[in-house]
Amino acid sequence: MNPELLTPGGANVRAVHDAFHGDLLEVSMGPHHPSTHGVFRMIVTLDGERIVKLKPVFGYLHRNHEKLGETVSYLGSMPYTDRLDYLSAMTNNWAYAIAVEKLAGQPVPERAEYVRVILAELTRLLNHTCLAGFLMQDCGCSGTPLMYAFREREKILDLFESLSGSRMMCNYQRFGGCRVDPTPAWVDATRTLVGNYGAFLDEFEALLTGNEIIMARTQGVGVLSAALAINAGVTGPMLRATGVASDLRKSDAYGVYPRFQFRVPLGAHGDVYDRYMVRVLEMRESIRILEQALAGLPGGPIMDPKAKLRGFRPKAGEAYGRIEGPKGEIGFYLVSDGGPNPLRYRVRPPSFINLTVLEDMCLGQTVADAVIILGSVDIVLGEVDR
Amino acid sequence: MTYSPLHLCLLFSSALFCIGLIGALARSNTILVLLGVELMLNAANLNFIAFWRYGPPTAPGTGVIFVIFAIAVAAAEAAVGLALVIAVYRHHRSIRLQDANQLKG
Amino acid sequence: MIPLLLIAGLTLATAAVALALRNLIHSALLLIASWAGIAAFYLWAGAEFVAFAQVLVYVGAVSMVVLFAVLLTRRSRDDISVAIDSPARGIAALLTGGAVLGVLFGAVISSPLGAPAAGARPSLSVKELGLQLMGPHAAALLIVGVLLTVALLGAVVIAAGDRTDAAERKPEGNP
Amino acid sequence: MLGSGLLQGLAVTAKNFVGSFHDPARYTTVEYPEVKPALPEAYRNFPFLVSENATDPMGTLRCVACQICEKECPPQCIYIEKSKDKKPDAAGKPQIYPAIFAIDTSVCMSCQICVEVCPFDAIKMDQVFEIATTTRFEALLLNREQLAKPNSYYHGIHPTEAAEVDARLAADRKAAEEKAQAAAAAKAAAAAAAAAKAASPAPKAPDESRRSPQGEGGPPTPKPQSERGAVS
Amino acid sequence: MNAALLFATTGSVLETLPVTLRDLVTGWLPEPLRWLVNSLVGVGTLLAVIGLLFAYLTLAERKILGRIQNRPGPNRTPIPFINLRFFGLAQPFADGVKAITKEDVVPDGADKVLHFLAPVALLAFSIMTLGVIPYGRHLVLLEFDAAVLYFFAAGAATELAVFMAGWASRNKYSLLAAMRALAQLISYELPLLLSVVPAVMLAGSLALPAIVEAQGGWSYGFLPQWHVFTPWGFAGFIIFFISALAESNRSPFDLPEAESELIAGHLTEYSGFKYALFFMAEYFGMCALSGMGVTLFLGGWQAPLPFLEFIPSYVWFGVKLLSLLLVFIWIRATFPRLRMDQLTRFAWKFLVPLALINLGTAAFWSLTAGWSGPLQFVRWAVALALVLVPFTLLGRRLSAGVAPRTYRYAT
Repeated sequence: MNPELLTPGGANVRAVHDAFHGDLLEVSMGPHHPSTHGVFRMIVTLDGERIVKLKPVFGYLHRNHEKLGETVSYLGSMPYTDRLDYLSAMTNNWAYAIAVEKLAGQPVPERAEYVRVILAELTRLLNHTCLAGFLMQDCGCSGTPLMYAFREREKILDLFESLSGSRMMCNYQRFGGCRVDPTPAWVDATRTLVGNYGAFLDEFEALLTGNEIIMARTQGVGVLSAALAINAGVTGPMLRATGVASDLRKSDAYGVYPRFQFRVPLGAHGDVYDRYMVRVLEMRESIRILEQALAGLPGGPIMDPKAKLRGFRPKAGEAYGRIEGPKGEIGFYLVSDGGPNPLRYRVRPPSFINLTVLEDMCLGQTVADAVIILGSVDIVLGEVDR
Repeated sequence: MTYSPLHLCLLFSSALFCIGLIGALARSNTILVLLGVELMLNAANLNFIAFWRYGPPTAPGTGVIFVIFAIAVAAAEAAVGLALVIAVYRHHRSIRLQDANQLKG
Repeated sequence: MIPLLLIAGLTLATAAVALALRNLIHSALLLIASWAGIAAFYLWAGAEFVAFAQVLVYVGAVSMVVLFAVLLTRRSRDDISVAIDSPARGIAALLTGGAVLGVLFGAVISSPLGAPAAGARPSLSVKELGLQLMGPHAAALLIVGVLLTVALLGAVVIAAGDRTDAAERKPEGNP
Repeated sequence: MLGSGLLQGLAVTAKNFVGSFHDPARYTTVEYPEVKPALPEAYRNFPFLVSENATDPMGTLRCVACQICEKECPPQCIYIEKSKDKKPDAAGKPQIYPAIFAIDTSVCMSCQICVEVCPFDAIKMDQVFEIATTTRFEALLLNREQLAKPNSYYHGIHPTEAAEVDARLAADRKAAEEKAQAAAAAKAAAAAAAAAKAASPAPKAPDESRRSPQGEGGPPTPKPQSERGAVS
Repeated sequence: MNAALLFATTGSVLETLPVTLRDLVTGWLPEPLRWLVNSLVGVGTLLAVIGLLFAYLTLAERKILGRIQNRPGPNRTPIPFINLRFFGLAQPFADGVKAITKEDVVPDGADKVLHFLAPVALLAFSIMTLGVIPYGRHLVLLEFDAAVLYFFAAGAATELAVFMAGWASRNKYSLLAAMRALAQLISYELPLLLSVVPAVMLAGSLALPAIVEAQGGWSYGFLPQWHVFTPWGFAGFIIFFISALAESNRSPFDLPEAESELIAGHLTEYSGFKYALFFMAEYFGMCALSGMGVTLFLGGWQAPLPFLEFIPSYVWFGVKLLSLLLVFIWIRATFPRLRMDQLTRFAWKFLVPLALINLGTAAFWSLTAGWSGPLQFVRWAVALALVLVPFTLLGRRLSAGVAPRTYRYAT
């Protein structure tokens, strides 16, 4: 690897020049490429169209998130977590809230736990629907699956908006509960949405799942072995697609998840198709969870009455809170020295860690495959670069 | 003496033949040599058509049919020739004729 | 007569320039133009079918193979331009070519070709051509078919034969 | 058979094509500048300062420049300078007021934390979303006069929430008056001091509103200085 | 009876209307000049009609894509001066104005001559292919004996222009696209030609009007004798259509300009008017191939039912052409893109063998043309079997290892 290629500015010219010197073609895909899902860059070395080397370059969206978390109050970090994985603000909020609640020993009322489960599963629906749309866009669909996915996503976002006031940057969870109590009208709207979601998924799957072109494009492509996935710390649907039964909702049994009946779909091949299908099947399980949670939503306060908002200073100590986010294990590690700000604030971003196996999955595949493999990892650059 | 169009056609074809010949002889790049040979072949085809057009009327279409066969053979020749070029390149990492002077692998 | 002169001039010019150029891609594209010129000549001469066959085979197929070969056998972009390596070789080629040209021109000009029968433009419809091909020339047609198939297979075998070799080759880094 | 999945896909797209002409669920576009999307009541975008009276917004700001929001604001987009003097607020009580209150809306991320931490219900979330300007800096830095909007506007955009806030403020005021009266009575009748003490817990009665978790339900005496330094 | 006569007369008047109009305009000219002016008028009319078709095809494509994706598509561009929106019908002209006024950027390292020539050549070749298609009973611009050959000869050259564009841009994405374009052309030229051969075989001519004439008439009084309504014709049409998708670089074979992989492929370094020329050429190519498909398999300008013959032939041609173009768009809206190796494998291992077998089917069909009575059923059954069995077997081979999966659950 020519070190000059990594230097910004003029790097592309140099890369073009060098690439014509060997049999191998070095292509810098990104940071401005239609399908790198943001400002992500892959330096791909090609033999014909086969990838012999892939170097991911990221950090273009680095926002100092973790250091920032140490300079603002515990509450002040909450809106920033929205911006980590901006497709799943609600689960980010929840993971952060769990970490702080652990640190402060703050109990959460039952109603809030139920609302959190409902929102987390809605987020999972939203995220997986979008991901399927993006993935198909990477496969070369002219926007149709993406537009259908966005149509449904809008409905979930409308719910989020009418509850939290914002579509994506919800900033909804608080330490010891949730900020706003959902009204009965909101619960009814959610029930309607959940009731209709199965039909949407059926149509979506009719368009995609049995499509021969999609099967040919995705089956056997970007295979990730279970051993490598475990060693690399891959979590979430990507890990489950390799056949490893790992779901924090089952193993950690956080919140009120043990009260719900649901199954965890597992893949067998660890390829792109499995990753897509695991997500689709997870959405169907999410619908089951949502139906149960909406049916069993208890009354009572949404916030613990003793919870403090101003002057919140947890006692010195450390805590790691994690949940099963749509992309995998999203965790927050906090160290408190008793002050109003965390002494140390660290995020375990699932899509960043899942991204580390990108090269292993892409070697020997073609450029076209690299694009969909990246799509199947399900990254959000806000979370990768932090 | 007046020159008939046939003369012109024949001059055209001989000039084309010689250009092909010079190209094939002067260049050391295998692909260019092959292209020169193709040109020579085309020059020959020109003659067939010219004679078919202006020559004494014999069996109708003989010239045309000969050209069709010649084109088919030329296509085959081009395909095999260029496949050979690629094979040579794979082996010698070069398509200069001088580098492929050994009849062994 | 004027169309013929135009066609001949263009064809010869493109062919000559093509074989003199350093840039292989330009050479190939100019040669394609030259082949198209030959097709135009056929069209002028009234051999419609041959003209279209010429375009289809040369402009459509042979050109692709040539361009593919050029792209597949380049180690760098500079390889696209090739120098005429030895002047002696060039001069020798020019002399040989000039000699052949002189002989041919002499022969053509001195040959007493009778003027063509006025307006006797031989017409050959596609149908007649097809009947001739399938009739008296059926055997030749079959042989050409076999030849093409064999050539195709041979080309595939030759070009793909070194596959293992290529795979074993270590990917070279940038120089 | 090969192709059945493709045909199925074609059927789905055909269904959507036809559906987009008669089924509102399959034609979801809102043609924005002509048709404004219906905003839910909870929708929030950028804060504003609540003033009691539309005719004299600067005189009736609820804000007492306690600077809690300035300190808690995660992106630190609020800038407040306290006044040197005191002016009577809507209730007639002399209060410090913000001499400068500026929000840089190009930095603000509409997280609502300033609203949540405000003990005086003085800052609330607005619902603007057409705030495009032709300059990058000055036009997006909103000052006190641009930020102040009357309570009636607040009622217009968040009716439920505003009603709760008004009820709470009225209760607080009433309690404060009672407390003041009690205090006056206590002063008048020094012997009845014990009775005045008994009246004081009244404001701490459980508050039904969703802002109750903030701890103290009533307006605490602003003590910004004591909490300063947490952010710096 | 009277009504039928009226229809017939109006029909024939309408039928020859374009020719009559032309003769009205140019009839007074002396003979050699008249021929020239007639040709020019024909070319001009064709270019105007196809150009307008192109303009509104872009709009239609975007609107149909939009509707399929539950959105309206472009609908805002008003007609200038009167400011009337009218479904955005002025959109193509706004696009045109934009394309012309945009800066034309040529990369520094580009091969400037080829970079300029590529769009021009592409457009020229695409327009050339349009010349031979019989748009109506009396509307053929270029009457060649070997028109089919001419069409594919000119069509084959278009990919050369794509290669030129890709190579000249000196951009790695463009270069990859150029290679893809070449490989795609070599793979799909063959099934395209092979699928056409049966139609030529049955008509016994390479001239397109003769092929259309061969599809005239109705069997059983209602079933048009278009090739598409025979087993071999249907298979041939599908093969032709798939290959046409590939030849015109349309989804799902738009690999040279795969936007999710190669940015815009060979178009990456093109902007402004040159880009518009590429766009135009793509649509012209699409129209030409659709027109060819209509001519070869869908009966050309023939009416579908006997009593509809009073409608002029060019209208029928237009209707068929537009419906084929609609299918192009519909497919684009639905399918993802294939991968390069799958694309070539699909051509060589599926389309080419099928097209070859289809030749045999067509031969069988033409040999058994005399069969009647119950033998008709035998004829249909054998022909259908000859189409369906290889399709199923080859399809199974092709999709080996690719199947829907079942999933297990951890509880």
